[in-house]
Amino acid sequence: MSRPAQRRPGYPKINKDLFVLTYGALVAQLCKDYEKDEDVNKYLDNMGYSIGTRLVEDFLARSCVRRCHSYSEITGIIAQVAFKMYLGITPRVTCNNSSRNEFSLILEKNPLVEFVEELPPGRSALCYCNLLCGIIRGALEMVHLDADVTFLQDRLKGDSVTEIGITFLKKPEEKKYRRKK
Amino acid sequence: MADEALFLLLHNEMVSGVYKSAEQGEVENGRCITKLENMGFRVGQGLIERFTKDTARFKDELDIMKFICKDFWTTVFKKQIDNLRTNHQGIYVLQDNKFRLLTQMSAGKQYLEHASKYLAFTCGLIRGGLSNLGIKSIVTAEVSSMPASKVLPSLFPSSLIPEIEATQTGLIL
Amino acid sequence: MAVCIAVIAKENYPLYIRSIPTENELKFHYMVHTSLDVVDEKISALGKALVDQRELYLGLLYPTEDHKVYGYVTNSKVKFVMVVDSSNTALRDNEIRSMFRKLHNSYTDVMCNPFYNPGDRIHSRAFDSTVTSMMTQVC
Amino acid sequence: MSVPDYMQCAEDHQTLLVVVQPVGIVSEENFFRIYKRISSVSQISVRDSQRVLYIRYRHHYPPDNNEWGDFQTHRKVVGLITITDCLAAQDWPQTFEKFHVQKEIYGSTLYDSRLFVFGLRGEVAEQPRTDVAFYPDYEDCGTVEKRVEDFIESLFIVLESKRLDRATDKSGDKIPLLCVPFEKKDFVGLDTDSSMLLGVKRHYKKRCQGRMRKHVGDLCLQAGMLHDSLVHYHMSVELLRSVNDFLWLGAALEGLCSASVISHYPGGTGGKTGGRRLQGGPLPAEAANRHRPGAQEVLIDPGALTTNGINADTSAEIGRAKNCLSPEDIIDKYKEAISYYSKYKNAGVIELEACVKAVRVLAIQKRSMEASEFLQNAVYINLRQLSEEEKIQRYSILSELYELIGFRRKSAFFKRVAAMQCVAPSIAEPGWRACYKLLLETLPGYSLSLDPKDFSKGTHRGWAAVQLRLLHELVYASRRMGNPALSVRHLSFLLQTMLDFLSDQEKKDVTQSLENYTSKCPGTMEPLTLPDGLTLPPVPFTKLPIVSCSVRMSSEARGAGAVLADRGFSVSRLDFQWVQGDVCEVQLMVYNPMPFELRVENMGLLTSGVDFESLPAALSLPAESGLYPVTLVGVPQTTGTITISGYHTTVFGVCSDCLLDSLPGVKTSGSTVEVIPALPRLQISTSLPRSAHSLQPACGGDETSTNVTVQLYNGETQRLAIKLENIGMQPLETLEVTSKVLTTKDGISISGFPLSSPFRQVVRPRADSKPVHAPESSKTGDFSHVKTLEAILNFKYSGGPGHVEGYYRSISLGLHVEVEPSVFLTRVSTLPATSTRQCHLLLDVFNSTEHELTVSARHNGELILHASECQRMAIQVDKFNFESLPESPGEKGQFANPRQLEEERQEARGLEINSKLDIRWTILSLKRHGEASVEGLRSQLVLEHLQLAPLQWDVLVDGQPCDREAATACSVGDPVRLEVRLTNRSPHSVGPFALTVVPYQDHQNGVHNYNLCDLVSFVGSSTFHLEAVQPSGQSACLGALLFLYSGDFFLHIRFHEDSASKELPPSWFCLPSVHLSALEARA
Repeated sequence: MSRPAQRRPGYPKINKDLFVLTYGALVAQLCKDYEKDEDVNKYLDNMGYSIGTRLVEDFLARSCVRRCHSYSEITGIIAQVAFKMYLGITPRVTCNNSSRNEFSLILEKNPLVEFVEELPPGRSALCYCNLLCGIIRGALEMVHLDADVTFLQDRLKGDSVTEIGITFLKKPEEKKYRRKK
Repeated sequence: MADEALFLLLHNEMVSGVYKSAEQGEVENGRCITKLENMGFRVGQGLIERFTKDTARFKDELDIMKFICKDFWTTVFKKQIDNLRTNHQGIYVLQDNKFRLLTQMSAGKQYLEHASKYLAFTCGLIRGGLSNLGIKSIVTAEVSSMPASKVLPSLFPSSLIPEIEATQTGLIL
Repeated sequence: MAVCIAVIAKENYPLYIRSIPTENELKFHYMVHTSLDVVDEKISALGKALVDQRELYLGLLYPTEDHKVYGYVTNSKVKFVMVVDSSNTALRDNEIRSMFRKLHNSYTDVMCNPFYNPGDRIHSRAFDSTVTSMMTQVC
Repeated sequence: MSVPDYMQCAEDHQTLLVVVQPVGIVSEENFFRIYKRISSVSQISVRDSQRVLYIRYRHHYPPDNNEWGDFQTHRKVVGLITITDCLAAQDWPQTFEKFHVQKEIYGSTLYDSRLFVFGLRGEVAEQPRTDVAFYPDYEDCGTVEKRVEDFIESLFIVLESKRLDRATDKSGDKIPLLCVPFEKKDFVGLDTDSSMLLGVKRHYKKRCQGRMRKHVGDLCLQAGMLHDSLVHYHMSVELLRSVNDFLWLGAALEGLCSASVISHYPGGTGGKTGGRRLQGGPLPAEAANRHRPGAQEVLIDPGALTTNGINADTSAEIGRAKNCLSPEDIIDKYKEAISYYSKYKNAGVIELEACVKAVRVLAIQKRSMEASEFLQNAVYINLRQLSEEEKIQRYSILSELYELIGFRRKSAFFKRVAAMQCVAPSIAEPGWRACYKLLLETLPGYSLSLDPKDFSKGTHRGWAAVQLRLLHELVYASRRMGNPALSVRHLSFLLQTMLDFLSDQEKKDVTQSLENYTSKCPGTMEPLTLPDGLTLPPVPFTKLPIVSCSVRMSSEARGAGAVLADRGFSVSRLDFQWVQGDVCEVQLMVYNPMPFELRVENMGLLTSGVDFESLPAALSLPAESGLYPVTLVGVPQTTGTITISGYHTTVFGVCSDCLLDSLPGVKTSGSTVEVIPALPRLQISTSLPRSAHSLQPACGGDETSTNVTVQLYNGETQRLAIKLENIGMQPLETLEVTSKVLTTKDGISISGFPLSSPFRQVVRPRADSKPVHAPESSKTGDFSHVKTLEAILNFKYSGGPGHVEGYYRSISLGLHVEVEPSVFLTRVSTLPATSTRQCHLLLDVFNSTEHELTVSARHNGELILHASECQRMAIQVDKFNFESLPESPGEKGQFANPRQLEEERQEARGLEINSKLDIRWTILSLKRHGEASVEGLRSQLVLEHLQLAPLQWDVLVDGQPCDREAATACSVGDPVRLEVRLTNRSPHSVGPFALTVVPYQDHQNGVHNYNLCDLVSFVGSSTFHLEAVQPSGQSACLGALLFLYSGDFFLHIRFHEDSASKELPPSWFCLPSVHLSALEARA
């Protein structure tokens, strides 16, 4: 897909609205296709996953991040570099446990939901941005890091912020792998 | 500004996703195309609403088509349509020699039959935009078999004739 | 400050209409409805021959004893109609113009809401508040 | 000048005004007959010139308007024609007198007048007079038109003379000052000769000249001299402008406009058909009602305002009189004129009319925006207090004018105002009809159609609030009109189409009033046709209740089972049919959108194709009910294909026929079903209670109409009586019973009931056959496990006409059996009995129930077993011989499947043993009993012992068979005959055998004494020889021996070790031991 050969310097941008609206249209369509919110969420997560598995190449090719030594470092890169690069935002990172393998990305603003005022009636369980979880999960997996990625909080569900939780499944010492998106 | 790579991947996933779900269920290709086309349509409606917010009222159809080729295309794909032609009978042919949603597809024969999948969304995009500007149209796209040169799309605002059947028009520069 | 604000679909039916509750709502419905004749006239080809201004803002549509009715049309042929008290002299054309702009921006966001079906009545908190702000605070 | 003439148009400026009036009593009919004929003479071309005169006729004209005649001469009444009935000559004088009085009214301005007298004959009528025309009656008055023409000629002469002496007025300094009424007082006593400053004088003079010029312009225009008039107007504009004589300046400008319009738009702006080019002028009828005052005037024939036949093409006018204004100028001048008029309160009507004229011109120029501005202005001109009629007229004209310039909404708005005006409280008798009619005319303006079909698709998009109001007004107006049917129709429509926009309260109110109306006049499905031809289509309540999702049709009422078609029907047809004479049903899912309970009466099916007796249902749905199934039933009376097109309801007293294909929520559009000839109908009942327990899905397709569930102990027998009752009208002619056993959870599958003769089965299906098989499941070894069996009995039957056509019905009975374990034989062993024909069976019996049970075998005592107790019971049994079964191992090879063969053999043996042993169990506490199975006996070993050897040996002493404990007695000294018999039951010949008889004595201490040569002696040899014996052959050998002393003796018969004997199993050579007691013979 994204073969470095095709990358022109000054990585091309497209109109943000195009991206946001397209994603919106996609979710809306899925809501038409699937009655259960769970199914929509799953679909988005899977979709994100396969995007992530490809996006990571692009990311590694473009961001010359050096090897990471800790999960917190990785999460940091996801937040500061990856999110900035692809969504133009930098979420806040918090670590949630002592074993330092559970982290949260806290999104004060989220371009994906720019035009979404509220979840449509009867769709209270919909994770509108679930694509993101899939992307992160997929990307991490490509660098041999298994992780659970889920939404812990969601503005659309009435929470004050939107929070993505990342839980790395292997012990830190086991993983010798380097950088990743 | 969003990054292109992400959008391209999303678009590809939408296409393959629609076709995957098609395997379990509505098999006919047509339905999938329509689904993509509809999503594009909705996006087109939204985009055109935004992009025409500050422009003056359009004089006529040609005025609108020019807008689509210049401003609209530039804002969406960061480049102008390379060539616009019309028979002044309501048929317009827009040509993009480096269509973004196809450039990362490897050139060659085998992608040709897939091309339609990857154009459906954009056809919808244009149709949606036009319809929001009050022009009912049929938009079809075609890809010339020559590598790296894509033609997109022939479209038919039904201004003079209510509904014009789609004819494939491909030109290569 | 406006006493009534309406959004009219391309096909000339109301997508949104709100007036200051204290006043007789129906009256404004009639007022906006009839104003569409003028809007149509102004944006029709004939109308253009008359006034060749291609601004989205259509200016004063018509005055009534105690109100002024202004119009605005988007490129998507959606019309905004605003009724103000003719007593309210503070409002110059430019204020009206900018109010319409605000309205247009807000409407655009509604259009971009993936869960909104174009052509349906507008139920949007954001849009409501925009309208409210125009109906209350004197601009 | 107070009464505006809204119909005025620019052309009217060139007309001469003639009033036609009756004197005395003239019937309206007669008057208008004449009036029409008169007004048909609307233009006259003047002798020897191209000039044309135009006449405007009025039958009413307010004199004070006349007073403005100098201001605009077309307002001046210059001619009067009076029409009168005069039957008797003596009445003539005062009739003529009346005529003169009448003339007085307009006297000041009249050029000439005429009197048309009808009915008078005799010499009075003979006298030739110019001013009077006599006609015998209204039929016979052919010369009316001619008379009118002459009259107009005379008017023209006067007009022409006036024009000339005004135009060529050389006494320039002595020009009178023309005034409008309200000016008069200003100039009273103004000395125009002396004592006036020069400036003032010149000023005054100019004013006089200007006004006069303007006046002459008017005259020229009327006299058909357009170009001259233009010149005069221009000059007067010059003059008047210089002296700021605004009112008259306005008039001059307007004159200019009128003249220009006339030259530009020969077709006319008033939309009066024809215009100059056509002869004949205004259509009489139109002319008549255009000028009839009062409320009727409201209802203007829209045709009067159409702009057809008008070409705005100005190119033709180029090069026309240079003084003529361009189309643009015309409008500017009108604006200017109006602005001047507006300075004078008293000129309101002039201003208003000017606006109207301008609008008509603009309409032709297609300049709607400016036109609307003129109208806007006209709206705000307030004249003196208008009468209600005038208001109505004014609003409707505004409406018409807005229509004219394409502002349909604005037009509708004013029309509605006019409508409301018709019934204003201040009006003595409100014109509800006019009001209703006007309201109807506003419908297009509010893009509202009264056909519910236009609302069927999706949610209604429109100006709900406004439309709602309009509908409410229609409802009210039609009610006040005294047309309840109409108001019901409108209200139904409102409810049906505007439901989504009604608040809960409104819903309540609307339905409330609807019920009030319908209580007097129920709503129908008939289209209503209004007097003016408009037709209101019926409004079926497809939303009360809302029918959603698909329509399910079931084949018919419970119990009777599905219909089957024999031979030759496609599966889809087979799907299901309806049966003539049966109750058939259709199920709809409905819900109630109302915030209160909805009562639906008389809800039934709409069908076609077959006589169908619908049995309507009444239901009441709770507020905002969810989906709610409704079953509509009916009975097809004939056969054929029936189409269910929809359903009918009565809600709030409104009857509705709702067609399925018009319902958005329903996919099926009218379904068709085959109705087949009548069939018998069986009802099934069984000796066992029905059970709710339905069979597991395994039974799939054929839904069982009845189910029975039985719990049985392994080995127990249950009889089930099934009663089939024909509850139909038709005789039962055939009945077929089939059975299907469903594989059970335990994988026990039973190869079907052996059902042969259906009827026998109906009487007694072998329900008991199942437990027989059930034990197979005990192979699983788990005793406590409960097995279930399921089976379906299917009864396919027919009769009556349906049978003739080859239709069948089927009804089925589901059997569900739960088999609980009873007793098991945990171990089985055998002991040889004394007789070689018998042996002892030792059975370890286990009671796997929770109850005490007794076990008994044939001629054995009972054995009592407590719950899950195991005991041994011994049974003596005669050995079996399983003849039929091939024995020798050698032969097995030639059987296709030895194991299977063995199975069968086991099976058979099991059954035989069962029946022989007949081991039964009884649970007294439950009064249940059954057979115990002898699974255990199937082991090869046991069988060995249980079966008779194929070689049957019998030993007879003196002919007595001895196979007993008891010794056979014989007497010492006598020879004892000994016979050994062999019966060969094996399939092969056996022998020959040699055997030796060895006598011995048993000392009961384990010592056998064989040395008996001096006690026993043989008669002949002690060795016997037997010939070979064919299968099932017999042979015997005889010998004798002699006892020398008394005592107990035993005979041991030994076989010689030779080939013949060796190859056979030893168990074949078991001979009974012979016991003899020799006794001293008594003397």
